[in-house]
Amino acid sequence: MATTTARPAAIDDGAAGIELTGDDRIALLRYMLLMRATEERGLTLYRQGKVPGSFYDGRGQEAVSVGSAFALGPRDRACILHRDLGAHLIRGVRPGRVLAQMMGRASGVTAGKDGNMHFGDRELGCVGMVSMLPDMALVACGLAIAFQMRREPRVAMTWFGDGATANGQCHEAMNVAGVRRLPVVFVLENNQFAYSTPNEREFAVDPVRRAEVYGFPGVKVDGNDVEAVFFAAAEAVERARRGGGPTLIECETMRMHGHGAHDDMRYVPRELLERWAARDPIDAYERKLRADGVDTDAIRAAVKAEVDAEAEWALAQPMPDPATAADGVFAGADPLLGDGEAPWSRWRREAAHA
Amino acid sequence: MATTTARPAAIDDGAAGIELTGDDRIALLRYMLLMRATEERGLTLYRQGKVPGSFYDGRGQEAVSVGSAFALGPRDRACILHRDLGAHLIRGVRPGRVLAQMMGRASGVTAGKDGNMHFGDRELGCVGMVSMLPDMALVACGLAIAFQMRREPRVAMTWFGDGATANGQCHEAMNVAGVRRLPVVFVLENNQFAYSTPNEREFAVDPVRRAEVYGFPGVKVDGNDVEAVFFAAAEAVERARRGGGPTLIECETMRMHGHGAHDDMRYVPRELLERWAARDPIDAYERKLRADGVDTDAIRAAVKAEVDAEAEWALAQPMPDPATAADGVFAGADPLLGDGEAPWSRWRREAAHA
Amino acid sequence: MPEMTYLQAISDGLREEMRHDETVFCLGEDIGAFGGAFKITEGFIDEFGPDRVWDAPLAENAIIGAAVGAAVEGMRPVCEMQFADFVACGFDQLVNVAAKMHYRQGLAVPMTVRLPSGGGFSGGPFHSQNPEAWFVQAPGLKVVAPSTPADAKGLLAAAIRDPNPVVYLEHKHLYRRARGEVAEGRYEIPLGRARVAREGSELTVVSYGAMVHIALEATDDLDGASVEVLDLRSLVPLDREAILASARKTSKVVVLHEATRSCGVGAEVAALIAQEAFEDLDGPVVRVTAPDCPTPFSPPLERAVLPQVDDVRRACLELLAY
Amino acid sequence: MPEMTYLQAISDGLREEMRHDETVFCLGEDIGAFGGAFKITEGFIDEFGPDRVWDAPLAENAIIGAAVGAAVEGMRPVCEMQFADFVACGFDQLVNVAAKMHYRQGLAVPMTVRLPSGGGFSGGPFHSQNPEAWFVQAPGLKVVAPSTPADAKGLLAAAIRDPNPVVYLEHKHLYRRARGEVAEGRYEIPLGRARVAREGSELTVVSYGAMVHIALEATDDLDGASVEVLDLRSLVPLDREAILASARKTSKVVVLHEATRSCGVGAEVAALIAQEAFEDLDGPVVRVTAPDCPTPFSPPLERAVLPQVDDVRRACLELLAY
Ligand SMILES: Cc1ncc(C[n+]2csc(CCOP(=O)(O)OP(=O)(O)O)c2C)c(N)n1
Ligand SMILES: Cc1ncc(C[n+]2csc(CCOP(=O)(O)OP(=O)(O)O)c2C)c(N)n1
Ligand SMILES: [Mg+2]
Ligand SMILES: [Mg+2]
Repeated sequence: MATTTARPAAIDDGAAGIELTGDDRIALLRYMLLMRATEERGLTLYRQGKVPGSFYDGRGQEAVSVGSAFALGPRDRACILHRDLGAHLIRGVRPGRVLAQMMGRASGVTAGKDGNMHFGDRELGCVGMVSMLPDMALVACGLAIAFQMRREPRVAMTWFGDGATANGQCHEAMNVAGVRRLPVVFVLENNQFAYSTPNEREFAVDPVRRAEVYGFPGVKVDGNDVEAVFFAAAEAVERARRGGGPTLIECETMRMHGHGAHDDMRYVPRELLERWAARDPIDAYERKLRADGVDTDAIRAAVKAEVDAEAEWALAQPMPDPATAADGVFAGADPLLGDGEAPWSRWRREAAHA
Repeated sequence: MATTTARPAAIDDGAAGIELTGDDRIALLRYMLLMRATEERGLTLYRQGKVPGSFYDGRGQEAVSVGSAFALGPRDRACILHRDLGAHLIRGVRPGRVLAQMMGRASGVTAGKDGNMHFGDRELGCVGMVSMLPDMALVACGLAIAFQMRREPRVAMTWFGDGATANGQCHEAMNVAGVRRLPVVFVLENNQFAYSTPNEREFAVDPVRRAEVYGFPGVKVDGNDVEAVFFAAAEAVERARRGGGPTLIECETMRMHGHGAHDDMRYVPRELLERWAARDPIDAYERKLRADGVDTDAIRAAVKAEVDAEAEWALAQPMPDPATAADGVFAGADPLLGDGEAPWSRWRREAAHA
Repeated sequence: MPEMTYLQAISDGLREEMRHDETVFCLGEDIGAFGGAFKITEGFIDEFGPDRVWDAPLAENAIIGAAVGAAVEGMRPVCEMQFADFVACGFDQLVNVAAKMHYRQGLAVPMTVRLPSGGGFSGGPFHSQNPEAWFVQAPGLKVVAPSTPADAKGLLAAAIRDPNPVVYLEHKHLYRRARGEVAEGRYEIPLGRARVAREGSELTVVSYGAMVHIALEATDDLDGASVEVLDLRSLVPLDREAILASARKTSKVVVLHEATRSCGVGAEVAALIAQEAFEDLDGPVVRVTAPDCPTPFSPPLERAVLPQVDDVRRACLELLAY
Repeated sequence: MPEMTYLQAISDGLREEMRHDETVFCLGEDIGAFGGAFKITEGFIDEFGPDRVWDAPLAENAIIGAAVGAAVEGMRPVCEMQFADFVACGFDQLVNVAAKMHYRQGLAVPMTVRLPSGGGFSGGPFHSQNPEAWFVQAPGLKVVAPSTPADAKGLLAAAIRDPNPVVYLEHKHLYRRARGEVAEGRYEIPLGRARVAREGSELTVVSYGAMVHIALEATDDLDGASVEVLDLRSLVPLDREAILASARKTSKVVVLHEATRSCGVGAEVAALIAQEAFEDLDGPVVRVTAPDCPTPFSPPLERAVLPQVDDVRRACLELLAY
């Protein structure tokens, strides 16, 4: 936490009593910066030939994963998408382990078994995504079923893209969640494209409207405004926690890089990219906090130093032992999911009161 | 056609100029009676041990398949559900072939390869359903894609149940149909149950409302009123034919028999059954036409005689030759779908004008 | 020990596990008020309530996907596919999500997927399939296929308690036809161990599921030949040692299953023997299976494709005479 | 004859068929403006328009199901799965709707499903699968897996013109690595005929797809032994005669594939030989395959599971010495 800098004012959502302290707001900026810096480093490593396979990032979408995951409590669970590094960082995954993961090192989150963003740290309450989209939406429903059956005030959050809304599993998940009023929050990241396919070839009507026909609220927020995303997510999470059922949050944003590093995005009108570039979520939030007196340069510097150190660590990690390649196909025991970090100040307050 | 009887008045939908002549109306009654009589005969044969496997029928739902399929033209295509014998009859499948199909005879529509209502007569423009629900909705979209690509004014109609609306393929079909504005008509037969599962465990909100979030009209009609179903279907079919895209028609009805003949329906409140029994679609329509002076007894007698003769024919058919059991796994040529019968008077008029 | 049908044994085993372990719950279509299409969960909803006996919507990916989520959260879900055939509709969640979870991220997925499978009663192409080989070819899943009531109960318990996703094939033809003594209370038949259904010395028939009974009947009196019948019980893990030991002992092997031939479990067993017990063979490894075609509906056609007692007899006699 | 890569040959074959037959059209994710994840349909949308090169939504059952519908209406759709792995998401339409259509009701389904498959480039568990055996075990589908540019083009043409649903496995590792002469214009390699990639007399390696190249490399200089390499090309129908003829000639067979072992195509080939060519064998039928595990991402792990030249060499030398 960048404590050396002046704190911005606390803010709340004006209604449900959901509050972000000054430190929370600094944390939001910091996580967005950390996500971007980690991904930029990953891209550099990829260009240096140190990342095998492909490379995917969430450039321009930092506010979505950071704003939404920040609303989660430690015992909540997350099924995180390939554009959502911020959510992993908030749960407590160190950037070095992410870089090691990208490079296929033994200390990566999946120890080289899987790559890219196809991971989740089970010790931090994350179930790593599979490539098939949006399969994790159903897994999140299953997590929520467990909470509901055990009468636990816990929530599952799952992210999916605009493209994934066309898939049958998206429907099955939202339908089941509606029928059972499951404590699950669906975060739809509408970044305008599914690979090269624009919204108008994916659906005829804005998918946020589907929520109403599944029987739960659907809200649309500016996905480049981290606080707007946070307040929408926090409201949804707390409603779910209280037994109020699911919510669909559509975050309107833009994928500022290609689908993967190999993709030159020639199918994206340049003008569209420029419009969104002017609305960069980090720049906007940085301006806001700077206006509140926060020394954002210091935060940037701290993030850079952290990522430098983490990258150094990651580069020093060994590749996995080939002899282990076929290990672990079957489980010998039942390792359970652990709890994640939960940097939102609310959880510290709750722990203090408990 | 029961021409001996007085004809009822012609009626139209009052708006789009869709008309049912007196003969059409008699035909609607006749097809409903034929469906019921054929299924009753099938059930008798089942109880006599002449139908192997299980037995499924559409008791109480006759108005849905008859009213909707009656709107199809000869070159339109149909993917017909297990409750929709009426649609097969309208396309021109003889009752005897249906009974032979149920009994697994060589002259059944699938020549014993498949059973029950899992059939479609390809020579009559039907693609037989598979058991997996609602897979045929996507096949119907594919038929419609062919029409659209070839700029043919033709329509595909597909039926599915309330239970099937929970399945991902239902979503994929309606989403694709909306995105491409396909000439497809989705007929949702809400018969209150999916096997033993009542509506409230299948969806939280009436699925007719989904149409709007896929970008096309959704209409709900009394599924026990054959003319109401017909007018809704005819309007949808003609809109699709003119390039106006898909329609979802929800027909509210009740499955008056068990899921299959083995099912005693103890999960259905008796009171619910009684309420719907009083609204039998055939009785209601018969009363209406009788009030118009139609000799419905004569129609009934003619239908009974027809089914008696058809059953006799079916019972005389041989079982298939075991030596052919593994034949036909692969096609050696490309037999195409043929055109179906289209008893609606409109088609005779059009043919006369052409 | 009480005598039970195969169906009762499955039901009993499931009930015992649910009574003993409250993390065990069932989900599937029509398993609640209706008790399941085959009545395996008859009465369960009264005993365990609608939360633990969930009448799920008609959506197999949802059923399997939800089970994965609940399983990684410490529950032990038991999914019922209404018929094995419908597992194709939940295939992706099973082979991509459940199967690869532990390998990729060390998370156990203690779930069971029950598949009422097999033909013989005019179920036709969509109610008769034997899809086990798909799952053998999807690393990360265990696959079992009991042939007797006692095994059905014990293997179900083992499947439920196993930390991995287990595909449990229960053959519909055995539901009410197979009867036998079944121990009361909880017990487990370990996954991965074949059972010698009959000892013999001149020829081995390797089989599993309903075909074990066909194997026994077909070889009961084979002109006095001593025929061993090996019931695999578990297809993953496969009891390689038991297969090879029997092949080495008798030197002649017939592999019998109801599923279609190409790339079926019989191919795997035959290939294993051809590689590992080659020296001990006194004749070709013979497969008796359904041909590569869907299961037809009409009784004479269905009989023609499903392996019959006579087909097995003929194959065994020929091999004995080899 | 021009030289082409495997990728160019597929693209060329598809373009030729589309030019010649206007019922042929493509559907899949990102195949239009983007030209497909691997650029097979690069430029197609300009030549054929968006109707015949349909950028479908992210929904594999929709892609395959729509293709079935269009096919029975007289079109010849060619579906692209973005990676073979995603076929699990369209599995039901493929194995239940497409595969069983003709058997059940005599309707031809002339469609092709292209599966960019295989590993070797750190694609990880979801971008490296070789799912062919699932489809061999789903009667009603034809399955092909070309290894050379010339075969890739000719088999694609044959697949498109065939009245049945054909699963066409194109190995990603070959896209830019395999080069060879490819005839201009339209031609067909008939489905169901294996190709002798190299004649030999002392041992046969049976393989298909990318592994054919490994087989050739591994046996190129095996202490002077004369090794036949049989490239199956087509897995359904399988060229049983060619397999048995080669096995009878050399008496020693190694079966090699990249897919996982249990119930893979190698099992089928080995079982076939063990049953039909038993008398001619001078040694066990040896399988060299990936172990039963997902394909890992990290290069040292991936190399450890995918069959390497050395693994094949070793297996061949051992069998030769048997
Ligand atoms: C079921 C499935 N089919 C195909 C793919 C291949 N694929 C990977 S990402 C992608 C586009 C995803 O678009 P979207 O859901 O909008 O997510 P985004 O990448 O834009 O965040 C596709 C088609 C996939 N991952 N899953
Ligand atoms: C994908 C799939 N899963 C399960 C089944 C088994 N099943 C057969 S009919 C049925 C209920 C169907 O309900 P609904 O869609 O309402 O149609 P209805 O029979 O009421 O006309 C079920 C679950 C099926 N046919 N398809
Ligand atoms: Mg997107
Ligand atoms: Mg229903």
